Amino acid sequence: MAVILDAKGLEKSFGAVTAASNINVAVEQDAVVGLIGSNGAGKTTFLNMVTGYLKPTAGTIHFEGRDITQLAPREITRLGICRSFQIPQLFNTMSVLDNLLVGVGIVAAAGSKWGTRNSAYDNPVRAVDTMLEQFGLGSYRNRQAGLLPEGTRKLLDIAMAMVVRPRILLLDEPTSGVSADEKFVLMDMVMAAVKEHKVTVLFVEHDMDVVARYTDRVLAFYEGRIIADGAPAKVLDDVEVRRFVIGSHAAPAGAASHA
Amino acid sequence: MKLDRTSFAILAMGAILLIAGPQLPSWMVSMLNVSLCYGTVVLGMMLLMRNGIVSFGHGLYFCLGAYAAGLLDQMLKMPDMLLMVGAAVVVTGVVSAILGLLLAKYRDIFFAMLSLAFSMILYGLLVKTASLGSTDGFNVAAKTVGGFAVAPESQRLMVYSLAVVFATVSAFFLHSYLASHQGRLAGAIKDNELRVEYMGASVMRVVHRNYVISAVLAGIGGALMAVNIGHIDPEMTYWPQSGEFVFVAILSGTGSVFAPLGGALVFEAIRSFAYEYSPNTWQMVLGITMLLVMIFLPGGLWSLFTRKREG
Amino acid sequence: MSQFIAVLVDGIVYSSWLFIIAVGLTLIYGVMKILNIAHGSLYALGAFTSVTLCGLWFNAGLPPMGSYLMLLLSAILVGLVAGPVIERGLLRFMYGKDEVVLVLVTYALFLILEDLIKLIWGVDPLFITGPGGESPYSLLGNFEVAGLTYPNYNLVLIAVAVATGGALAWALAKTRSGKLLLAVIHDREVSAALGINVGRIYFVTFTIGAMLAGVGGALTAPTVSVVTGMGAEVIVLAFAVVVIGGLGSLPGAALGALIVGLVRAAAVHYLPEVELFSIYFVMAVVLILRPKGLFSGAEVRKI
Amino acid sequence: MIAKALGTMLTGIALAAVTAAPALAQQKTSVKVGFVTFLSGPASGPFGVPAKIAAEAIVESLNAGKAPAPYQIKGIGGLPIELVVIDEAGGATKQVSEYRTLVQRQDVDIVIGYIGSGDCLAIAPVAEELKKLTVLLDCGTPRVFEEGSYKYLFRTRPHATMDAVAATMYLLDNRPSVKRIAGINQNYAYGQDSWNDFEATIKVMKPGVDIVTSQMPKFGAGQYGSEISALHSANTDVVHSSLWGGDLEAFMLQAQPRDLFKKSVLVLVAGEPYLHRLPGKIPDGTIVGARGTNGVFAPDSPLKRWLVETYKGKSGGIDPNYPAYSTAQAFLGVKAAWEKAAAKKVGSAVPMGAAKGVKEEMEKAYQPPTQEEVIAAFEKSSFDTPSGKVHMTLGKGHQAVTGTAYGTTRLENGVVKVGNIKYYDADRVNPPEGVSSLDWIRSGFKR
Repeated sequence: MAVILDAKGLEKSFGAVTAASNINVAVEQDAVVGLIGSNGAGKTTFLNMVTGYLKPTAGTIHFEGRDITQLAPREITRLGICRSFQIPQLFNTMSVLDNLLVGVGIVAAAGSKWGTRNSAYDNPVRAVDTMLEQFGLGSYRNRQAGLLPEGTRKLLDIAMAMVVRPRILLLDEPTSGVSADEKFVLMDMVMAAVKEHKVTVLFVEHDMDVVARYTDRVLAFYEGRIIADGAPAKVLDDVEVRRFVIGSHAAPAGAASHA
Repeated sequence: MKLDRTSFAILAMGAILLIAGPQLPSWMVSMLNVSLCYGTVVLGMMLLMRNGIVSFGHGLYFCLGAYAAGLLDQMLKMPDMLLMVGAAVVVTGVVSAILGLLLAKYRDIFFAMLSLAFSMILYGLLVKTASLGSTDGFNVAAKTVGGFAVAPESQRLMVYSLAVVFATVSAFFLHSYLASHQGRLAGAIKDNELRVEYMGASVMRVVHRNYVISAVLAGIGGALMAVNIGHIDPEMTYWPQSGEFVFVAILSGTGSVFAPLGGALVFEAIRSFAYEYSPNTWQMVLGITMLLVMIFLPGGLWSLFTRKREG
Repeated sequence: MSQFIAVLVDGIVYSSWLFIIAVGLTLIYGVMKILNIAHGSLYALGAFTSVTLCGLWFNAGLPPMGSYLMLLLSAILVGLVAGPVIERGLLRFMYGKDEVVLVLVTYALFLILEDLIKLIWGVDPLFITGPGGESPYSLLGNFEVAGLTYPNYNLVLIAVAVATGGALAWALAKTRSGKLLLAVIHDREVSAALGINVGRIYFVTFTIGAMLAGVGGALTAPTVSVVTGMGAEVIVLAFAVVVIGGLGSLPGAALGALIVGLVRAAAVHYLPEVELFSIYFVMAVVLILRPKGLFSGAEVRKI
Repeated sequence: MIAKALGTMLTGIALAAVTAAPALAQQKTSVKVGFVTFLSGPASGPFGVPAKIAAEAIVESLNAGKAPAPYQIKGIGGLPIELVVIDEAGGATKQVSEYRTLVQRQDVDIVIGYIGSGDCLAIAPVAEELKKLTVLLDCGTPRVFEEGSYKYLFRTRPHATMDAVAATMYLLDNRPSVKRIAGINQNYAYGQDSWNDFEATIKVMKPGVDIVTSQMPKFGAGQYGSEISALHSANTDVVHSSLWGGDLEAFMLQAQPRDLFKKSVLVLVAGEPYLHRLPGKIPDGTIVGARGTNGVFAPDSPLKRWLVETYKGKSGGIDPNYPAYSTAQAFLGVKAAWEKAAAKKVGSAVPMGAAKGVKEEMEKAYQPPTQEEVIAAFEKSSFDTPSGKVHMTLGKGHQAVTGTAYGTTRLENGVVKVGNIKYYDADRVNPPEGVSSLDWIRSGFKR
């Protein structure tokens, strides 16, 4: 499999605080990668560096062989790396439909400049409706985004990343704030959409059940470093990971059995 | 292009105003004329407000448009109304394209304040320019339209008709613009700039474009006002003038392109009658009106109409 | 050299005056996020009130030195009457609205107060003068610097500016209410959640802010002729000062006042032609280089 | 919804149009005068409100027929005057709208007013377009009739050039040795013009003088500390100033304790109205003018006594200042022209024996004069006013000239008195017809 995203020697410090040090990750096409680690371990910092919100102090990030280290979020999005947010970033006064139509409009307006992908949306409204059904948002179509329940907000947030046709999708805690029984429903829908469009996924997650069930690779962060990298079963069973990352979390053995 | 109901209504309004012009009493034509000039500026304010941005210095472009028109008459001896509006478009377009590069990064009160500073610098420059009459300004007289001479007795009607045409075209254009992807994008920027950037659009570029459009609309309004009033002075870029545009924009609401035009007319009517019937306290009348609108109609006068629909 | 000293002295005197006017504006903005255009009217109100009170004082044949007390009393009156009336009667219904809408609310208030002042005091310029021509401006005598005579009243302005700034800085840093105030400035919602009575803090802040505007007006009154429209002239100047310094910042207001004061004095002495727009030019330059003014809070990370 | 909004708007317009349809022509029972003056803002105190008080006092007195000769006829031509007062604040743009309202909605017969020069310039072409007799009250700029030529527009007070010219003459007569000149004037058109005229005049009349500094504080600045230091450091013999209103008073309050005028003589071209307000603050020896022979410079006459008396009755005992005199000039000019036109009409309507139509002819002759007839009588007329005779000689008979005067102040028993008054004839201080003011000054006052 071809490497689609390649981060080498990433460092990030805020004054005296080191948020990331010597991060080396190569992600292959179509992989589903889970990022785990306690709060402040550097997962979101990594996501923010890949999407251009933060500029690394040192190191490089390549996407499909192209150096994107110094690009702005907008340019990175256009190339095909899109993301969702821990706190959903919606257009709160607009309808769910319009939230997604904004993205469709941006893609359509960009024309041939939309990375390497096809930017044509023959029928924007129908395309969005299809997507809404796929994400189970059909019944919320004309509701104001600001008034949606939290789980629905999360879904819409992810749908907004999907609507601009990513090659890589970065999800920041997709299931946080979502009730336990909804988590898997949400993740099933997201994964179905991702598989259909052949999108590579990296997601930050605290729920080890979710990690074990959906990923085929896990990166464990601790104090700005990656302390383990590999298949979920192996990483989740790692002693260091269990000590520093999972701690009193759910028993890893059961999780590993899913994989 | 498919026309929606609002587009038809705009064109109908333009046609009715054109036909009604000669029948209306002349003071009403004057009031409508001033309102249309104002309304055109406020259309631009509305576009900015859709982006979540308020300029406290739009007098800058109102004034630049007027001076572009005036100088065409004064220096180049080309008193043609269409050329004047054209000159205003060019000048305000160029200046706003340059200042917009800076301003597009600013938001909220800082956008308001930096635009205020720019408008006050223009004020200072014009006050220092004795050859343009300093604070007294100078008179502007337009004598032809597109090269055709206009008889003096029909000049008022011509000026009015031109204001109707330009306001209608501006409203029509702005409505189509807002109904398109661009309009939705403006609302999206107001709601969440971060997300817009993460959907791959340049917020800066959108804000810049909308700033230029709003500046050009203000310029058109300024040129029309110069021709209508027949006199221009630096007061047009002094801060109370800019404040008045914000005032009318808030009074109107941003719900529809009709709001700025209607709001400008309501404002002009209130102001004119307050001057007449309460010459010592007209400011108080305006202030109280404004407070009442902001307390009871937070969406501006336009919400009176949308409320009915919902109810 | 002597001209340079004159620039310094003129500049510092003018800066002190600016600071006294601007400090209430920046305080109110910092706490309540209201850029209060009506600050200009409160300033005018302070000036008009002090003309009336000093007039009564002089007419009663009381010792002229007491007129300073009347200036102080005017400022307190404006703060204690106009402040609560405006905050309780109008502003509290507006909290939570957009900043720009709040500016417009105060603009409406400004229009109303302008006419109100006109209705109470008329349109004739007024000034403070006793039966023998005494005025708080000249009572204290003069001092000389670089061959120029200055009234000692200018020293009063400097002293009041320093004292006001110092007192506010001390109160914010050292007192319990000051710390509560800082908490509200930092995050209104969290403060409310922590049980801080935000409404009360707003009430007190606005009253103090109004009082500071009143101090500005009362101290200006003896040096000028008090006339309708004086608030309008001052408010944009005060905006420039606080925007240059960084909205809501106390040291910012001080630095902004100093910059504007010195630039203006230098312009008057060396290049009178540019005086008119020197201030707005400085304001534009500062905003271009530092978009939120010289003293601005750090950007908060959003994601 | 939109259609509804549109409908509401247009119905409103149509309704207003119907109700506003002009009333059927009626017999004239009064002369409706639109009077525009500053009722708010910095110019209202010193200019606007005194003008309004004067207008109200004069109208009341004229309507009661109490004015002295030659103005004993009640009102204007026997018709009572009805005043409509409008605030001049808000800038030229608004004033043009308000002017249109006055003429078209209020249907006034005459508009008298405007103190701001910008407003005067802006109103001029509109008066012409609407064909409405309009008399400019107090604005100073010479540009109105130098840049344009009007039929319906008159200005019954002289423009400001003579203030500078006469000030220079007076200064050089009394202080022939001045070498260093400085100025402090507001940074707006009137302030700039005043200084430019003064500078040009003194350079012509006394070549070689040094212009040491020209301070141009912002209009309404209020704080003049730096300017006073700059003027002080400049070591000037003369400080020229056209400051007025609150700005002038603030400047005097701040300058006086700083000994600025120990070494420099102050020339206040428009200082007269403030003398009674600033006792002790105006240094002895200050040269003051009143923009014409107004106020203390007005020669004693029954008309002057009438103005002072009627004005004081309305102002609570305060003497009229020069804007009040300007107001009197405007009203009396119109009245004189109107009555002259009426008299001419009657005089020329000779009854032709018992021929048919005599009655009609006579009735027509006793109708009020038409606007065109008033204008014909107004052009190039001369009339008496409380400030002496006014001659409508410039601007093809539409722009007044008068003489002017300057004097020197001294404090006597707590009251500022003006002494050493010198009068300057209209011809000496005003440019001839067809020559712009600045050209006339630069040509060395050629006639």
